[in-house]
Amino acid sequence: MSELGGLIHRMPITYLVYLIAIISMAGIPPMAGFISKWMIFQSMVGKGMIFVATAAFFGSIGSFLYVFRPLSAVFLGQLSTKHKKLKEAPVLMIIPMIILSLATVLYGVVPNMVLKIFSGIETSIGMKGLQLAGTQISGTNGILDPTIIAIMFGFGFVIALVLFLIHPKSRKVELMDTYTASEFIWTPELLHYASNFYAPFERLYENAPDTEKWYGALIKKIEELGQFVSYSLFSYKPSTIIFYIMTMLIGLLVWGGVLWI
Amino acid sequence: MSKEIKKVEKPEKIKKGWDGISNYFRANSIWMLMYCTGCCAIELPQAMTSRYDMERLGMGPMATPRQADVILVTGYLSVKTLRRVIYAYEQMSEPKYLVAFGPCAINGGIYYDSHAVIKQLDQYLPIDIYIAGCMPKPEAVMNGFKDLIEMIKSKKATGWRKYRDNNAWYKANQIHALGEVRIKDEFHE
Amino acid sequence: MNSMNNNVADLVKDVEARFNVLSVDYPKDDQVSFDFDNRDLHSALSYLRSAGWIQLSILSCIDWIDENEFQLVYIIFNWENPIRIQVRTRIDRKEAKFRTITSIYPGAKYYERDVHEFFGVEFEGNPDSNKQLFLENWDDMPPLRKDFDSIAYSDSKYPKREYKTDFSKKAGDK
Amino acid sequence: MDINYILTGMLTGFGVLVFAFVWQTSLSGITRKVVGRFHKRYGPKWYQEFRDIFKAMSKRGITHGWVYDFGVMMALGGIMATVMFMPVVTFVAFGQLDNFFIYVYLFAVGMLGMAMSAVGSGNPLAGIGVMRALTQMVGYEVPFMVIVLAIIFRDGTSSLSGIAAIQQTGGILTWNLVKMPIGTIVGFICLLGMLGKKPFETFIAPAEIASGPMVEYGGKQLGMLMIMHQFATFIEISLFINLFLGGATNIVFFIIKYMIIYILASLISQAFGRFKIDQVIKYFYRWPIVLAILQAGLVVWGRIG
Repeated sequence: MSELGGLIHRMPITYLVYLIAIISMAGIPPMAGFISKWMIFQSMVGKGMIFVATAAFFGSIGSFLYVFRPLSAVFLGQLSTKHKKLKEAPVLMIIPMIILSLATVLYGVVPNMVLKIFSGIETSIGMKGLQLAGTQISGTNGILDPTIIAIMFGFGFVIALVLFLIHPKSRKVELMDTYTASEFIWTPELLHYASNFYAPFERLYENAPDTEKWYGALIKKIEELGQFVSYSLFSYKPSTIIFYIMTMLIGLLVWGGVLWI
Repeated sequence: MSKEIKKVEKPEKIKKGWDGISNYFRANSIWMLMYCTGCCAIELPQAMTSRYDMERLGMGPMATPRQADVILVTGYLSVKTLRRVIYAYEQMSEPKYLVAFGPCAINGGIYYDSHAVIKQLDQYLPIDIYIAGCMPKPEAVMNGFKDLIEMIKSKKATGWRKYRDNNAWYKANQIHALGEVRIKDEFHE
Repeated sequence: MNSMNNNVADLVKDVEARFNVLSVDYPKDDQVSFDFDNRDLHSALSYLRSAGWIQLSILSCIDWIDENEFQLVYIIFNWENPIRIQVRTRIDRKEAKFRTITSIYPGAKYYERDVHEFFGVEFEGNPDSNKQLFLENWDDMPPLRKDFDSIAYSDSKYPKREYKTDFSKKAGDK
Repeated sequence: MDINYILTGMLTGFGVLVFAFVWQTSLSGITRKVVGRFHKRYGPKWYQEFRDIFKAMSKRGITHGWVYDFGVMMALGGIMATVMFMPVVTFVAFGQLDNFFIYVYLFAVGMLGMAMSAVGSGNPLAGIGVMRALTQMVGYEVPFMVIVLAIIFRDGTSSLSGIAAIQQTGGILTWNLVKMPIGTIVGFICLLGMLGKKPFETFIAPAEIASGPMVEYGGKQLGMLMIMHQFATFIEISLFINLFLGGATNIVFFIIKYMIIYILASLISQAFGRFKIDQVIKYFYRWPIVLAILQAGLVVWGRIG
């Protein structure tokens, strides 16, 4: 991942699709991921399951972290010279991507279209269905209206856009002209921060017991067992194979109670 | 000295309206780039801390040229530092100002005969205000900043327009003195 | 302090016994300087290094233009014994060549490059001794030589406008 | 979901927005004066923050491509949307819809927008700054959410104005500050983390990474991000007031509480140097999480407070 970088300039549509995907995966409002996360949190908080909730909160923010890393390492940052001639993904791949991300946005803004089907299923098998009123979903202790959230986000975005447009136009500057304490750096790879992105986290548990070696040893043991079994049992002469098939058949018949009745 | 590129003395008319209001804001909140190029920079901490308090004038240090409004050339400028100052100056967002401390920016000061120190900064970068004193005292520094504020308010701090209009003239001088502004050698690949 | 003096004394005796020292000098109380001939400078340096002077503090060069010679001064430093030794030698100024000492003090690589840039002394055996180190885009003769005219260079390279008004007159009289 | 309900909501939201900007910017100007007096100097005028913001907006900055601008607009849009939902005294844009989780995750839209445009500017310092901001966010978010879990579980409603209303029933005794003192302490520590004040200022460390994500901003983008910072501070502090200090019946109480909390946080930040990012994470994963789970346990299982 660290060799890539700055692909947004060559593959903008893929970038937008990935952005919508990670917004939904991290469970952030305008996208569908938020609705499911909100419902889970509602029920979890309603029942007061503290430890599960702590893990869920850590998981939600953690997912935001690890989905952001590919975004910044692969799409943003400096475009290295060898990727200058990359082209966008072929049209046939882009169409399904766009359809799916539009679906995510649609179900993020108006989730009740699909939630009606789910609550129908729930009532049909006897569970208490979801309380859906118009565009609102009411959980155990709160009401969520994703459409209003989307409208307000759009309203905020429009204000920001107006603020952006009425002020002086900014000067286009190419990517390598960045602040490097006014030193002259010519190779984009030097200016791309992608490898060991969350170093402080790794340092956090670096002297914790290393479980990889333990699992590695376990895997080796299983492989040896496999070789031992195949060496001792499966000698590839036809007679031994026929012998094993016959014993297995007899065993099945005995187990089936057919042979001894 | 490149003779053939004429220097445009009179900058084109500054448009009214928005500029009047924004000049008030630009004058009262100047951000200084934390780039101390020479020996006069030791006077800046005194100007920032409690006795002289630059923040009263709305001034404060900023980390990057993109955010800064004024770049202070404090003291002598060696050839290598001039390359970096030019690079930082070009990275600043407009309108930007340049304040030169001490005699070294006027005629090379006590380093006038050195092979590494440039003599006159005015040939390479447009200077808005000079502050006298071989290491100007904090009072002089504050007085200089006060004058800079007056100049911005009265629309006379147009160094950045001069740089934009006579870019060819400045660039020619820079190339003449520095060979090339952006270095590409063993240490900068 | 007297332990210092006899300490220095027997050091000088020891070095003089091994190599033919052209002259000994005491620039400061804790410094002693030996002048060697070009040929046995390397052996002296390696001996002193084994005797405890493990750090090469600096290599500098002096331009005796009237005797038409360069003088290379190696200042070496000992962590246990607080005596600083200057090992000096003189080389011809015209084709200034000298063998590198990176085999004895590896750190000398950059000092030799620096001396080459500012004085023009060639160091055989140091692969990048002729590379440029500090001065960027330098296009003239090495600047610290005595025959380099820095005012002329400065006036030619860094132009200065002549001021029309004569500031020496008082402000009042025109 | 009729139209005029939304329009009135938008109008009140816009009112809250303007109030938030004017109040928070002037308060941060006053705080700069207070901090100045702390250093035995006068400090700037109280409206200096306004002048800084409008000066930044009036300058002609640079842009590194469309993601650089789009990210700034997305950040400011997301944070503005969050501010519009915020209940200030009686003005609530959408009555029972102001769910606590909206604030946390609509806030995350702003953070994502800024992170995206900062890294999109192509500067490695911005990437490091964003990485530090995100790791710090994981640090202070978990204890804060656990404490809010306790509050929501006990009050049965996750709407912020509802929580504030419950606390106002019996005067000062029913404030969460009194009922859950440990929770309020943890909330305040996480508030310091959210504000990015001095002990937890690693992601905009001016000396190490040249003001982190803000490295490449100048001109109007910088102005918009400064406005976003003011709004973010407003959200965090009014969130703290509504959750722990029982909201406010009239505007004067709100302003007094807001001022006390903000100036207290600023003065605490004056007394601290800047933590390293490893220390920030270790700090947040040691005491705040333990206290938060302890407090939540007391509330959920022990029924105390």
